[in-house]
Amino acid sequence: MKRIRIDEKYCMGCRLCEVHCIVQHSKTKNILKTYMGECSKPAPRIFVEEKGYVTFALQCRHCEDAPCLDACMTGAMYRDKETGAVLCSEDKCVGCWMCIMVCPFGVISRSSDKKIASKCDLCMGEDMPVCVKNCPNEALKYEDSKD
Amino acid sequence: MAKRPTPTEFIVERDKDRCIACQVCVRMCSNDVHIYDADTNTVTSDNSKCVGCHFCETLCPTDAITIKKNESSFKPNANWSVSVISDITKQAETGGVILTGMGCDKPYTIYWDHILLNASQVTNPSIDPLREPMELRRYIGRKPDKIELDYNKKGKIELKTMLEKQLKLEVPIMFSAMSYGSVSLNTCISLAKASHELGIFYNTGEGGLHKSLYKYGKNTIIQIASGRFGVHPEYLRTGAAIEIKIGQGAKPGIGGHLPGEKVSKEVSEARMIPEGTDAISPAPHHDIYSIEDLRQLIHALKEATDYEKPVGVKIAAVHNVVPIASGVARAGADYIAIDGMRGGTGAAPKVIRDNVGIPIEFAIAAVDARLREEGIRTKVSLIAAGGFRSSGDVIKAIALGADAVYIATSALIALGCSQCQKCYTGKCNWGIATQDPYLTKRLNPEIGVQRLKNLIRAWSLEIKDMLGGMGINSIDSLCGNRTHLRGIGLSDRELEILGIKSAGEPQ
Amino acid sequence: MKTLKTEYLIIGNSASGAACIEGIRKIDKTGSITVISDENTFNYSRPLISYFLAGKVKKEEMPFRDKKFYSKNNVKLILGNMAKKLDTKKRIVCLSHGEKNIFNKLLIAIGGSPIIPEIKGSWLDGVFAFTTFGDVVAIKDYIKNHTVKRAIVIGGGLIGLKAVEALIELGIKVSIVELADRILSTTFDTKASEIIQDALRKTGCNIFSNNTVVEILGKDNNKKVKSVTLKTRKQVPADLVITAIGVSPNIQLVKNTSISINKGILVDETMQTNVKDIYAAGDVCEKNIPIWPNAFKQGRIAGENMAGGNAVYTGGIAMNSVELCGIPTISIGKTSLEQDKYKILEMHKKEELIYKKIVLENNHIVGCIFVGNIERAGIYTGLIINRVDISNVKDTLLEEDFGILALPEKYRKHLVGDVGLEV
Amino acid sequence: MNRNISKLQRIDARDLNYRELNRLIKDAANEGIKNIHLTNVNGQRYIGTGVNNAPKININGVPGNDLGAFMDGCSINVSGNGEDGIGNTMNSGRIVINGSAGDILGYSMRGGEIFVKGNVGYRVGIHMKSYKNMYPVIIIGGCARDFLGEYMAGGLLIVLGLNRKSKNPIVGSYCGTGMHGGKIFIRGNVEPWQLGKEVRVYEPNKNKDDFSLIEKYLRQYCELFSLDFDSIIKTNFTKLLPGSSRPYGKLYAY
Amino acid sequence: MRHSEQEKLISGCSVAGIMNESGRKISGEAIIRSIAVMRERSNGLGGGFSAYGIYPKFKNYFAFHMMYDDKKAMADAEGYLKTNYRVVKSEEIPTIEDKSIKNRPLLWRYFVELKDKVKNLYYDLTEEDIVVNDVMKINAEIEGAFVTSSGKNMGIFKGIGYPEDIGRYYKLEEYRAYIWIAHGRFPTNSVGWWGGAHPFGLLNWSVVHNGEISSYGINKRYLENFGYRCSLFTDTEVILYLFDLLVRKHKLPFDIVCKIIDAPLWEEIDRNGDDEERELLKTLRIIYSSALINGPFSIIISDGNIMMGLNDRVKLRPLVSLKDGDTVYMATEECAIREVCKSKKEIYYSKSSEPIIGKLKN
Repeated sequence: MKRIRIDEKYCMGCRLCEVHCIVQHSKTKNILKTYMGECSKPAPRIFVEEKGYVTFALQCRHCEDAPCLDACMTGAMYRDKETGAVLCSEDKCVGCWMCIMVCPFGVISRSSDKKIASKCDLCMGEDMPVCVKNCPNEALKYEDSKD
Repeated sequence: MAKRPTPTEFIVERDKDRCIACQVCVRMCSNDVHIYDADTNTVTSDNSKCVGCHFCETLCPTDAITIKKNESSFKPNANWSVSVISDITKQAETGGVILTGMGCDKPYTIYWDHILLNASQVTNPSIDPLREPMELRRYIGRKPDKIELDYNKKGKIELKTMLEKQLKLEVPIMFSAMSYGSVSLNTCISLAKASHELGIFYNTGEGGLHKSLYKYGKNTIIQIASGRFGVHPEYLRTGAAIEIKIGQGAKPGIGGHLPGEKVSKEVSEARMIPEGTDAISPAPHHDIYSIEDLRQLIHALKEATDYEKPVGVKIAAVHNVVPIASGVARAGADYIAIDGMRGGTGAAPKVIRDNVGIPIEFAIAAVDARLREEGIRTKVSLIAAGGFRSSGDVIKAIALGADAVYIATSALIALGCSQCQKCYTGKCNWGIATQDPYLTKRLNPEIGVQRLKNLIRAWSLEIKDMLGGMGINSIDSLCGNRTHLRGIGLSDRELEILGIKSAGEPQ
Repeated sequence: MKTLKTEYLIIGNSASGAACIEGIRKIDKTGSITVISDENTFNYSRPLISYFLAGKVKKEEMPFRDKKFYSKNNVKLILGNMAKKLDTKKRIVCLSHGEKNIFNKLLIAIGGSPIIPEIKGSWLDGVFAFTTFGDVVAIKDYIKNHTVKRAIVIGGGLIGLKAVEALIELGIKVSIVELADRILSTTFDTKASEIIQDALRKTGCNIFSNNTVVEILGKDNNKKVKSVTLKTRKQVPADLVITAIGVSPNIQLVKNTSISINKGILVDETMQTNVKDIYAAGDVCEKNIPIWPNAFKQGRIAGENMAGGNAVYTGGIAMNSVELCGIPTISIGKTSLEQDKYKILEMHKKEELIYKKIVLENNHIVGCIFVGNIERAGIYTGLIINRVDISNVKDTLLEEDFGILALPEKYRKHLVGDVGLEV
Repeated sequence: MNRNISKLQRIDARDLNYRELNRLIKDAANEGIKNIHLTNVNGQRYIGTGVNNAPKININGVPGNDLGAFMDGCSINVSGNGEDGIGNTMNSGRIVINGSAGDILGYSMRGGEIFVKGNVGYRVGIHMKSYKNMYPVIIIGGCARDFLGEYMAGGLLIVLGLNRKSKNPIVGSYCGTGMHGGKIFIRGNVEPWQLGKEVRVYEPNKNKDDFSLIEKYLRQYCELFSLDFDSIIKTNFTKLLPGSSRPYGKLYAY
Repeated sequence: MRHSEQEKLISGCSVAGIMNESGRKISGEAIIRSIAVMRERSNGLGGGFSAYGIYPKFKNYFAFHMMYDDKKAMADAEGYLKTNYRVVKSEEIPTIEDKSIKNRPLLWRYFVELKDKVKNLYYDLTEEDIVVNDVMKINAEIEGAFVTSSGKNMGIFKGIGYPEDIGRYYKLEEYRAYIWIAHGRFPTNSVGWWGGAHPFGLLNWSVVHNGEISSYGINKRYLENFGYRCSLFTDTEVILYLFDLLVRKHKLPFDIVCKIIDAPLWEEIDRNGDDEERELLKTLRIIYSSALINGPFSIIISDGNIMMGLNDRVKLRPLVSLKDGDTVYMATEECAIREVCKSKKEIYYSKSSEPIIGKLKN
């Protein structure tokens, strides 16, 4: 199963991943429209952290033993059978934020309209998550995980 | 003293209709050109800080940025150009030497562009390198004039010649000296690993050897320069060859200062000097003031390494390069690397870079000719360096007489360098000529290695194509084979020095 | 009389029960599983009842596992049937309908029952508990069929407040009666409580703190609720009364068996009771913190162990996430301790209704409160659960950009170094 | 284990060229011989270079240039004078010259000690540098010529000026020019014209650290050459330090 | 075999000199041994010796040592010589048979005196001036002929090879001289030209040089002002001509000449407390700025009376010396002296710009 590997050493902190994540999860998937046209652009599902010269972009790790899955009382958070990815079903989420509370990575956030949880979906449907595809320094890689 | 404004060199053009204020440019510019205003959610620029490295342009996700040369300037004046006036202004303010980075950019004739290659027609078949063998392997090192054979009791031939240590190059291209310190460790790792995978060599410059690079020792030419940085027994043992650096094409005759702020912990360990102190390379080696002193150092190094490694000498292409090269050969060097005036540098006084030395084309042609005349060309290998831009330049240099070439600037361009010439500031946005950890990580060696390998692969393919066209299937047959070269637009004198005929002249 | 034999018997079909199925199936793909539930719905998310009440969630959206869940996991589901008797020696559970179930491994996950205060008039129509789907369906019906303009919620804890919020959503004016000096007194500190109180008051909600209901008064032949009398003798009119003062473990089934109990069932760290092969999970257990994630996790651990695994429950901490009046809040661990041995870090932006508090004990975080801004709160949960020494980052804990990067490198690498979480 | 350790090997260097001589030295060292005694040395270069196992090498005669170049750990004792380039880029070990030595002694030396009883020539101690626990030390009993300690980046240089005629300056001109690290101690005074632009003059004796630093090496030196430490240390020393670790920081325009 | 004009050939080297100040003569054996020790410093492409006091029978005649590429060159040169000079003796310079010595030119020597009519013709020139002009002319204009030395009671013996081989080739152990100067050459290229070896000679001057003269271009043009023709393709010849110009023509004492070619740094001059001396040094520098020799060098030069060793201004080349009684030794390396001088006396390490002088008594 493919997962995003973070190579902290080579993250430049440019946040292009963030930009592309936002665009990918927007209505139009058009960068200009997303930023300049759509009334509210989606929240990024990738978190670029920066401390001194170290930066890295973190998104859902799709944990094998995912606390968010346990915590989700509606079953909105589920594991995709095919890819093993932890996904959030927008229809089912009621915004109780249990998932936010238990995710040790802090990579689930409230959606831009604050109604439901928003998290990395590995850009389902794309060959490669857009953060990985657009990382100019290959600090993110989409690789088969060890297991 | 108050800074007097000089025209900004570049203008950052930002297409307001495309700028999404994502601030990638703001975050990525080490020169603080881009400024984000949170109140208006807009990004503006301070053009005066732009060095024209184009990093922001490359990253901008909406192509909203274009970096343009500022055409507005003082009144046009053929003599007093903007750069001349700017330099004078800077010097009037600081009393300092004008520094620059990378190779000479003055519009001197590039002789490579005045040399044409041959191809077979009718009388001699050209070769299709895709399907037929095409050899690019070269050996660098001292070679005897003749082989010594013996016959054993059974009458079987036995080889008596003990060939001295040679460097085996799968492609006659190597990465020229760039020190760790002047370039980042990731640059060094890229060069080292690529060399390892390509079966060629890279050169440490005077940067010593970082512990993570020891594993590439078999593909490393270690350099000994005047500052002797990082030179210790382990260093000498690790390299495949030792190169005494006498001069550098970009700055013949002068030394260098790696400023203390670039001497990070890691750099300090590789160079074996305390962190944060200047690394000063004197102009000369203080143990070499004459040719016999060079011989002394060559043999000291051979003695120190039990005669197990080739010892080469790198000199800058200067007016007297011919006798100097001859002397170097006689002093016992196993190879001579000649660096032409268009060779790069991390930092050099601009006046030196742009006015001292001669182009590699003349140097390599003249030296090869003289060594042949003196009957010592076969003993020593010649490596040409200094501004090789393409496989075309490479193959012409080899035809003029080089055994192999050193490339550095083109390797850096492969790694991202855009020739902004600001290496000496240590703020290289591409993560190449910097030790700032925020910047160095921008060069991911995994990408770097691949790009370098791609470059060399591409050039190799082209060289094979050109060789095939000439009906040659081994680079051995091209080395020094000037019959395949013709000059165009050159004076008789230039043709004579290059040792080639004019276009239109038959064999 | 039917007698069924099953490898795994699970009594209870809420978080622990469902998680137990997943736990078992993680290891044992084939062993027979039977689930018994006294409720008629095949599963639903208990915390969702307030959303259902408010009409935000439809009935069919209540389940947290879809219908295929049981068939896919090859589970026999017995609904509307209650476990009446447990014979721990023979390993038999008798159901209210008379069936007997012989099991090899048993999980008791029958949760808790609402604590109904002994108040005069609590038998009146219009007085409800707020624990099960049934409760909410009943409340909904009641509202539909009666004119309900004012409601009293007894108990200003989280469940009570979720009820309050649902009622407000339905346009009902709500009063809260709380025994303590403020609402949410067990989960929040004063400041956080006040933020929520202020917000509730703005919506027209009355809060009677330091107060209790001493009597519920009726009308229409004393059948339906009319008003309540508070401790302070104040009369508060109400068309609906909801009691939400907590739950207590359902230990009826195990009373008089060899299973050790106190207030709840006693279990070890593998979730096993003192009787081999009999497990318990969720609110039925002693000293459990009655929250969904804990119940779920316990259920899964019990399931894994029942199937021969060796999972360990390291203990849950109190944590709650709830959005009230549009203000998201999260509280984790010890939050309202003011003794000397704790160091308190606070950030309060009054205008923005943002409040953050971190409680430290010997360079470890033991609790936090987030009100208004809850982004990345889970990082702190992780630090609490993993008992990470944060002495080096103490000063940055409340900074805007505090993140994984700020954490001790070892912990960071532990979290991020590999794909996924290996805690 | 190795029975050779205490064994002394004598090598007559007469009519041997340097390569032959050094091969013999290296072979002996590789066998584990710890004491090598060379006689009739006259002009053979690179003695001690590339020699393993750090033997003691005693030299009778005049060893040629680059004595102990790149040397690592050997201990060399020269009965008389040495020539140019002694201890070139030396890593560790000790070279003792009982006479005088030529130019460029200790160039770029990173560790070890060079003790010269007599005078030394031009450009001694150029670009010496210390690194971590490697600390190069040169002590000169007599006088030094111009460019002493040029570009010095670390380590310790001591010039004693013993048996000096008053008209001979203890050091030549441009002493410490380009110096950006390390310490030079000169027994006696130096005039401003003798010094490079980049050095500053200090009085050392008040500083206890200086005294103990000098003492540490000078005692060894005195013991080697049977000199009286107390009478030598009595004279005032001049201490030279670099004015800046960035001597050329202001050389360039922005 | 000579190389194109304008090119100076660079060489590194070893030098050695032995002089007996009392005029007592020494066999060439010593100097051969002395220079041989420093074999590492040469590369077999040049060695040579000058010897003073070797032709006592002909001490009043100019001794022309000549090299010819071929018989024609010899005929041309002899024809030219005979027009101006009376040749009292001409002979082939004796050598041993040695196959290892390559590209041997024809080696001849002539003992000559100027014809009176020539002296009269150039009445405003000294005999020496005329000789200098003729040497210049032969070297520059007669194809294949080269004047190796042209002094009295002295001669230069040089060629391509290691110096000790060249010495043996010329059988120098059979000569006896009170001054011997030797050179081992390490040219940066192989000019198979014997004339390129050191010493270079003119009249009684002979000089050996180790180093490279960076000021060569201006020294050469300066000398050309005074009629010297630098045709030997070596930077060393300018040293020779400068001494000839300054000592013989400008009549300057040796120590003053040293202050010209090795002028003190302005800093030193400015520091000089002696007003007169400072003015002298300043004037010398101003007038003779083009005669300053820059770049690394150590030389040994002699005119038959004095043997002087000299270093450049910042002592970029090695030179040591030793005086044992009335014998003066100079060499690049101490070992060269120790090889032939058994005295335990201390070696003297030259300072920059400091002339080391051996002087013939009376």
